[in-house]
This record gives sequence, C-alpha cells and structure tokens, in this order.
Amino acid sequence: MNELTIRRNKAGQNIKETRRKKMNRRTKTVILTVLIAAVIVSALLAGLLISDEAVAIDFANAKQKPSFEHPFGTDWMGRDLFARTMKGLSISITVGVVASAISAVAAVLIGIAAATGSKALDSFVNWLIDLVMGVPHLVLIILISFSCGRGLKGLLIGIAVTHWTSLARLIRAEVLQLRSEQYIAVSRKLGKSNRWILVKHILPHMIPQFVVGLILMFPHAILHEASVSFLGYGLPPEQPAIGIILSESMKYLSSGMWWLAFFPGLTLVLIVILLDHLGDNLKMLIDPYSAQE
Amino acid sequence: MVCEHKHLLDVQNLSVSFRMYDSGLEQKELKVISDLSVSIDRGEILAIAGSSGSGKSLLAHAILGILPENATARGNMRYKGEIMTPEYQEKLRGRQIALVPQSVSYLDPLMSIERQVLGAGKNAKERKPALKNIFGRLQLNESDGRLYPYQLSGGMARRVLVSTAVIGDAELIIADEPTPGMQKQQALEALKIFRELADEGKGVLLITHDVDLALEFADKIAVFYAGTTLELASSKDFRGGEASLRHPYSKALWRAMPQNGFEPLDGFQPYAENLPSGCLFAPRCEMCSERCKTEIPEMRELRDGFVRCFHAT
Amino acid sequence: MRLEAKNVSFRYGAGGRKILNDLSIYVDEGERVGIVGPSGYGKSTLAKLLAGYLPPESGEILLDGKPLPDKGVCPVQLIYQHPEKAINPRWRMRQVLEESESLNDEMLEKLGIEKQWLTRFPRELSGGELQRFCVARSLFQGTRFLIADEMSTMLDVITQAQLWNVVLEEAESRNMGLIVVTHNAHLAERVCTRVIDLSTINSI
Amino acid sequence: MTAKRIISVFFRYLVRVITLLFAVSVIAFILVSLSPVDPVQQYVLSVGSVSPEQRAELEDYWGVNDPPVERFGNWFRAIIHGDFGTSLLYRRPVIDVIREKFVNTLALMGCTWIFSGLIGFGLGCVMGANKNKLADRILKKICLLLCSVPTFWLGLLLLLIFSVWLGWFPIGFSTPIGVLNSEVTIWQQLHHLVLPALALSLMSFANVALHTRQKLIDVLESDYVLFAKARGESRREIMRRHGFRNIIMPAITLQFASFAELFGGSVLAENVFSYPGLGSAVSAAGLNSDVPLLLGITLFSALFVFTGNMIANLLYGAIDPQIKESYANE
Repeated sequence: MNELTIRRNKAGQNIKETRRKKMNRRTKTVILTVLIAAVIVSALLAGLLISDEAVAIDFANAKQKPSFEHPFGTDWMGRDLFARTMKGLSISITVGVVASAISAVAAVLIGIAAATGSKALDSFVNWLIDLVMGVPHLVLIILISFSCGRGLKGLLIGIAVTHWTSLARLIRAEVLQLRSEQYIAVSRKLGKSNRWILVKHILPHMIPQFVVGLILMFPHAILHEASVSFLGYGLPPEQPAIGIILSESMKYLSSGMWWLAFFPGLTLVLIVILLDHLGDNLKMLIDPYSAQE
Repeated sequence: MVCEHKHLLDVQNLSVSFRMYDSGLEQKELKVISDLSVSIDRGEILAIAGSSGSGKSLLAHAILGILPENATARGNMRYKGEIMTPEYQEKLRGRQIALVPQSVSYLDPLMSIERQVLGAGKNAKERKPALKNIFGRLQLNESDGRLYPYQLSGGMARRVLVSTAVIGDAELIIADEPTPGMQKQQALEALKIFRELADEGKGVLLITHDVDLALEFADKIAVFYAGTTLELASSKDFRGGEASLRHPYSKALWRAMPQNGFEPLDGFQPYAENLPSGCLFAPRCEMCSERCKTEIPEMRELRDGFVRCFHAT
Repeated sequence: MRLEAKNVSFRYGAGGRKILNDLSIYVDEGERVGIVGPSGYGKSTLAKLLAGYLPPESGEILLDGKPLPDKGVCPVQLIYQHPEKAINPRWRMRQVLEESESLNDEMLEKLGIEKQWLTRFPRELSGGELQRFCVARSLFQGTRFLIADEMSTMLDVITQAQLWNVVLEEAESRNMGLIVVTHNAHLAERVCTRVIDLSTINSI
Repeated sequence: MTAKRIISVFFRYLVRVITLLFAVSVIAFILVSLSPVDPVQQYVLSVGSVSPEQRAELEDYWGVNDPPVERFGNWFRAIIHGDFGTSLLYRRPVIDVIREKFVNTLALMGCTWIFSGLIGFGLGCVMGANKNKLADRILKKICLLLCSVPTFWLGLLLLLIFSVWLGWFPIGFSTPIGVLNSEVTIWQQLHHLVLPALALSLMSFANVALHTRQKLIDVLESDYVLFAKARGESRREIMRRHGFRNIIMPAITLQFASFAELFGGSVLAENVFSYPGLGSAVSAAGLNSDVPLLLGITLFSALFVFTGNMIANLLYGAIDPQIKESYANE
C-alpha cells in the first residue's frame, strides 16, 4: 500500500516522497476483532464438541497435579479439569450470550417506547427501571431462579431481567436527545411520518450503540452466570459449569488441590477480558467519534 | 517582515497543525493555521476577520500557549520583542495577556461569578476592592457576583467574561467572537469597553467573522483566509473603497458586501486537509500566475500596509 | 397566495416572559420581506411560528386564508442559521436531498453543488456548502414560501453573496414568497422588497 | 433550599420509596408463590415427621388452599405489623435473624464502602490527572482487569494464598469456631472480616476509580478549565479549584447509589468465606426454600438500596444549583 505524499517545506519546493503507508489503525483493529472473535468461538465449539468420556470419572488418577497429559490436573474423582472447564466455559458463554441478547432486545424496545411514547409510559418505565435496580441483582436472580425451580430457565430469565436496565436508560436518553434535533423537525416539515423518521433517522444512529452495548453486556452476563451457579442455583450439579466446578473446589482447598480453583477461574477471566476488548474494538470501528481516545 | 520599533505582539509565519483521526481511523495532519503573520501595537484595535470555523480561535490559543496536546505550532512569536517560549507564555497568561472567550461554557458551572472573576491565588485578594467599580463599568451590579453561570442572560454572560480580562489589568486583550449575531448598534455598544481599554494604551486583538463590524470598529484589519492572513490594512483603506485595498481577496470581499456590490466571487475556501501548494488563494484568483501556483508569497510592505501577494499594487 | 400571522402571541414555557404579543404580519407571493431588530427580541421565534415549528399561544398562522397544515409536506420551509444542526450527521449528503426528492442535476447545477460532495458526510463540508444543501432540500416542488432565519450569518461575505444570489434567482423564477430574518440591515436593504423592524409590530 | 422545600422534596421521595417497596413485595411474593416447591412439604422435611392435624394446621397457616390475593393480603398485613414469620432454617423470627446478621453484613459492606470509596477516588484522581502517562495506563489496565474478575474467584484466591498457604487468616465464619458468641473479642471479629472485605473492595474500588478517572478527564478537557489555564492558573490551582470541586460531589453521590452492587457482591463474598451475614443467609434461604426469610431479606435489601438512592438524589440536588432551583419552583 504505497501512498504518494507531497510535503511542502519552507522554501516552497515540493518534496515528492513515497512512504510505505504503515498498516493503518483501521485494518489493525479489524484484524484484532476477527482474531478475538475466533478465539471465543473456538472456545465455544471446543466445549460443545468435547465427548462425555473425556470428562468421565476415573478414580485411578484422581487428584493429579497439572501435567502435560492433564493441563489443568484432575479433581478428587479423577475427572480431567481442562475438559470440564472448557465444557463449562461453553455453557457459560451460551447462557451469557443468550441472556444478554434477550435483555438487549428488551432494552431497545423499552428504551425506544419510553422515549417515543406518552409521558405516562415514560415515567412508568423510569419507575420500573428504579424498581429493578432497587433490588440487588443477585437477590433478584435468586428469587427468579427459586420461582422457576432453580433450573437453566430460571438462570436465563434471571440474568436477562437484571441486565436490561442500564442499556434501556442509555437508549432512552439517546433517543430523547435525537428527537429534539433540528433535522428531525425539518424531516417532519418535509411530510415524513414518525415511523419513517424512526427507521431512517433514529435507528441507523441506534444500531451501533445497540451492537456495542450488546457485546459489552456479554462479560457481565457470563460473570453473573458463573456467580449464580457458584451459589448453587442454575444448572444441576453434574453439569460442569465453571461456577459449580469452583464451588466444589472450595471443599478441597485446604487439602492443597489449588489447581481446582485456579485454572477454571482464570479461563473465565480470560474470556471476559477478550470480550471486553472485542467490545472496545467494535466500538472503535463502528462509532469512530465516540471512540476518539 | 523586519520592523524597527518593538510591537506589543509580533507573530511571524505561525503554523498550527492537528493530528486527527478520520473515519477510517487513519491519522491525518490538519494544517489549520499556515504561515500567519500579524502584529499589534499598544493603543490599537486589530480585527482578524474571516469566515467562522477557519481556525481563528486557535490563533488566540496559540498566542496564549494553551493548544491541546495533539496540536503542534511552528514559527515564532514575540511579546514586547521577547521570544514567547512556553515558560514566558505561562508568566504572561492571565497577567499581561488576557482572553475574553466566546460563551458562558467557559465559566465553571459550580462556582459563583465573583470568585471566578477575582481569579485564583493571592492576586484574588488584591483585586477584591477593584471588583466593585469593574462591575459598575460593565453595568453589572454588586449582587450579580453571587449568581451562578447558568443564571446569566446572554448579555450578562458576555459582560462577566469581559470583566475577567479587565480586572487583571492585562496589556494585551484577545476577544474571541465577542459579538455573535448581534445587531450593529448592540455590537458597537458591547465593544465600547474595548475602545476605552485601547485608549488607555492596551492592545486589543478582536477575532470575528463579521467583516462589517470589523470595518466600523477596528483600527486595523487582518484579512484571514484558509488559515493565513492575506492582507493587513487600516480600516480607512476598507472605507476608501476597492482601489485602496491590496490583495485580490480583500477586493473580492469588499465587492461582495451587501452595501457595495453584492457580487460574489466563484469557488470555495480550500480545506485544511488538502491545501493547494503555493498561494492559498491561487485557485480563485484572476491574477494567478505560474509562480503563484508553486511558491508561497511572503508578506511584504505595500503603501504602509502588508500583503501576501506577488502581483498586488 | 399569502402567508399571514394574525394577532399572534408567544412565550416559552408557562412561567416565561412573553416574547411576541399581538403581532400581525403578512407576506405575498413574489414578495421579499425583511424582519430586522436587535438579537434576542423574538425574530427567530416569529420565523418558527410562521414555518409551523411552534404553535402560537394565541392568534393564528394562515396560508392562503387556511391554517398552516401541521401534517404532511409544508409549503412553507425554514432555513436555520447553523446548517450542521439541520442535517443528520450520519447521513451522506446524497440522502439529505433524497429526503425531499430534490436531487436532480438541474437543482445541483443551479445551487452550485458539486457532484463529489454527494458522497461525503456533513462533517467533511464547510458551513457554506452545507447551507447550499439545506436550501436545495427546501426547494422541492411544493415550496411556496421560504423563511431564511439568519441564513448567512455564520458565512463569510463572499459565500453569503453567492448563496443569496442563487436563492433570489430561484425565488423569482418560481414566484415564491421570501422572509429574511437578519440582524444585518445592509443585507436586508439589498435583498428585500420591504423591511419591517420587529419592535414596530410587536407590542411588548 | 428553604426548610419547607426540603420537606416537600423528602416527602415526594418517601412516597416514591413506599410505592417501590410495595411493588417489590408484590413481585417477590408472586415469584415465590410460582415456585414448584411446596412450603409445607419443605417444612415437613426439615422437621421430620408431622402428624396430620399439624399438617392441616400448617396448610392453614400457609393458606396453601386460599386464593393467592388473599394469601398476599394476610402476608402483607403481617409485615405491616412487623411480623415477617419465622425462618425455617434458623427456627427464629425472621426479624431477629435479619437484625443479627445485618450487623455482620453492615460491618463488611461498611469498611468496603469506605475503603473502595477513598482508594477508588484517590486512584481515579491520580489516573485522571496524568492521563495516558505511564501511571495512568498501568493503573487503568489493573482496574479493568479487576473489573473482569468475578468476586467469588477473587475470594477463592485470597483464601488460597492467605489462609491455606500463609495461614494468616481463618478459613471462614465471622467468629472462631467453638467460642461462645459473648466472649468473642473485637479483634477476632476483625480478624475474620479482613479477607471478605478485601475481596469485595478489590472489585468495587476498581469501578469507582474508573468512573472518577473519566469524570476528571471530562472536567480537565472542559472549556472552563481551558479558560482557567488561559488566566494563568497553575496546574495545582486548576486541580483544586475546578478539578476536585467538580468531581467530589458526583463521586459521593455515586457511592450512595452503589448499595445494590455492594450488596450483590457481599452475597458472593460471604458465601466464599462462609461469613454469616445477610448475603449467605439469602442464598441459603433460596437453596432451602426458606420462603419467609427469603422474602424478608429481599424487602430489607430493597429498602437498604432505596435509602441509598434517595440520599444520592438529595445530595445531587444539594450540590448542583441548577437542580436545586428546579426543586424550588416545582
């Protein structure tokens, strides 16, 4: 990618200079985003594809330290920790992604409804957001999980119900501000209907916010899923969710099996960090103004 | 442009450029001020007139040395004959050189007007007694001191901003667009204070896009175009009609004014991203020669004004 | 056809100060009426009332004897002082003209809009160029009256002359009515057939 | 603000809090009654065998066969009179359980709240003041990392390092095992408090630091700071007169508005360190279907959070003259 740049110096002569255009930031960001997305998807697929016998009980080599054969070591029942962690990780990612998707869609619908609807609807939505934010997230999730008999359904609904509020408030504020812009008033005077304005003016502005908001919600949702299963809600014990692996590892901490707690948590943190970076990079690509560091 | 007596402020070939990110996240260099030369003496009001958004406010920030990090300034500036190094600028800011900014957003929203006008540090106490008559001079009464910026009307906000400069007893006052969209009478009334300051021997640099107002009020006018000054003329040259002006752009400006001919010149001002090489006005100039296209004309003296053009007479 | 404000009054918000009180003004087709006066005395508010952006507190705005339509395409179009606020920053310039179906070569040529601007974003153009798009956008088939609210205040003198020459030409050829709100008395005299000082018709 | 004005604003918030609390109780009750778990069966399990009359009496007590609205009515009326029912798990009135455990949770959340507030604010100022310099980049990376670490895993690591390997701190519980409650010295209680508080603070101070950093950067890049620089104010003066003043109050307001997050975090921290506060009680109540305790804690935590939000809103009104005035002429 050679680019001919003409630079003027003091004396006014033009210095023609070819200079190898360093890989501009845009392509670097694109490559980084694709890379991160690939890692996350592979973790997801790896987890789903791992066969059951890889995580089967094998008392022969129980309580082994991390070795080449068992990179994360094995637990007190001889189950390979690495395989269980990857399986658990894919469950965490799926639950996190699905729950975030549900709450993000809810956030957009409620946010836009509050901004475009009647004053009463707007104040009701604000009251509702205060209500949901009033009860600590985990307490609300415990209640919802309890009401659904502590299965995956309760976990999904619980996380979805507690995550839409901040994005809804952000979208509502954004739409309210947009509707007050002059070019919207002009559009009305050009005979355009509210629906046309919503589709042509407001949505194109909201989509980047929505996509970035959605991606940035994944890490939180995954952390919540892990926390809730750690407390014993959500998935049945035999399912290898990260939260469950870690809560079971507590019993064996004092007996020196530190790897039971260390590695699953570490992989979870890595995935969360990767997702955060994915969100930031996407934000840079989609919405350059706001990302101007 | 060598001159014997020392100007209050002398700017030589100042260039200010910005590192910006465009949509493609590619970093570009935006030359917002290029080879600008201008000078001000005591007791004089110099207006810098040019269309809005062409970087005039940046000139004020460059003089005060408060450009943002992603900006680089080249060329040299002298205050009372002394090179303005960053350290010297820091000593001058707020004491010798005062800025009157554009809008009320330059006032701290959570601080009362009085505390802001008095300023910080030890000189705040010294200035306390002077506050009363400064407010009087600007038709602000004592009680206004307790107000907060959001409670000020447009007019009051402007007078408060002017008082921040007047109280500091600075010798050079830079007013950045002090009369936005004001009618002629209102504007002249608001600018009366600057005439008083000039008569007291201070230098006043008035940055405005209202050429009309500049002609009526300022002593000298610097015609600002695409980031540089093309001509430095006294306002009576402008009143003297097209013939007494020097640069083809100043003549085009004069012809385009409603009260003169209202005849527009074709073409547009060049953008900071792709400035033409050579004279910036070349693409629109009928006297444009080969030399204009390749070489940047220097400011030269002509009929006791200055012009940046090879062919001006 | 006549655009008329009859005994119009207006204040911002319930407790606010009354800005316009029992004011009447009219503009006929082909006329160019200037509205001048000090800034902050309600010129822009009157412009918004006449263009139907704000409902008057009392009195009415009539177009050809009938109230101004608040739904559908409005034959009275307003041009704001700051063009960058009146254009959607995320749209390309082509879309701005397509919104009012006024994207045709004849219009581009008349207003001196260059083809390569059409693919640009608003932030890549200057105030003068953006204002040309605003004018082009409001000069669609149905426009009968154009209200310029400090249209060229932010522009330099040359761009102002360029823009006004184009607008005057178009207004004459289509026998449109023109309302020019400005604080610049010279501009008002040059452009308008009749100039009104707001303070003479506003009983505040 | 005149006294009358403050009272009317306070009264308006009180009404809002009451409606919110009522809504929380309605929703909590609905969620709980939806649960497939039958409270009577749960009680029978925990008590062992129960004679038929007792079962009938229990069913009557729980009003299992009454219509839901009526059941809610009885339950709600009981709550108004302060009778939250008895906890299945602890076999004591829910009120006493909550009062006793709240003290422990308050100790944990209290020092976390103060610690994360001060350290977070301080670090945020340091980062904001020298934006993009080395210190800022490093601290920002650390804070971002801490925000992505789940509280309970952090607790596990601390437990592993300080209790298991170094043995400085006890494995869990808020008082040493086998010592009567009355003889427990304050030092022993503090000793048990350190690790859970540390775990909770590490995550929350990172949030506060990042928020403060962003706020300070916005202030330092504002027009009025640029004007202060133009008037010759030194960097230190700008920080004191404009930087600090404009971010201190929003930071304090944010602290009061973060009770919900803090409580959520303490549920996890208390479980990792089996610290007997409200947090571990609510999760235990959920697991063992101790309905009265669960409802009681939910209501109590909601009240706790709403109080925080109310203080935050009142504080915000006090500092920002514009909002104060909007109260005045409402």
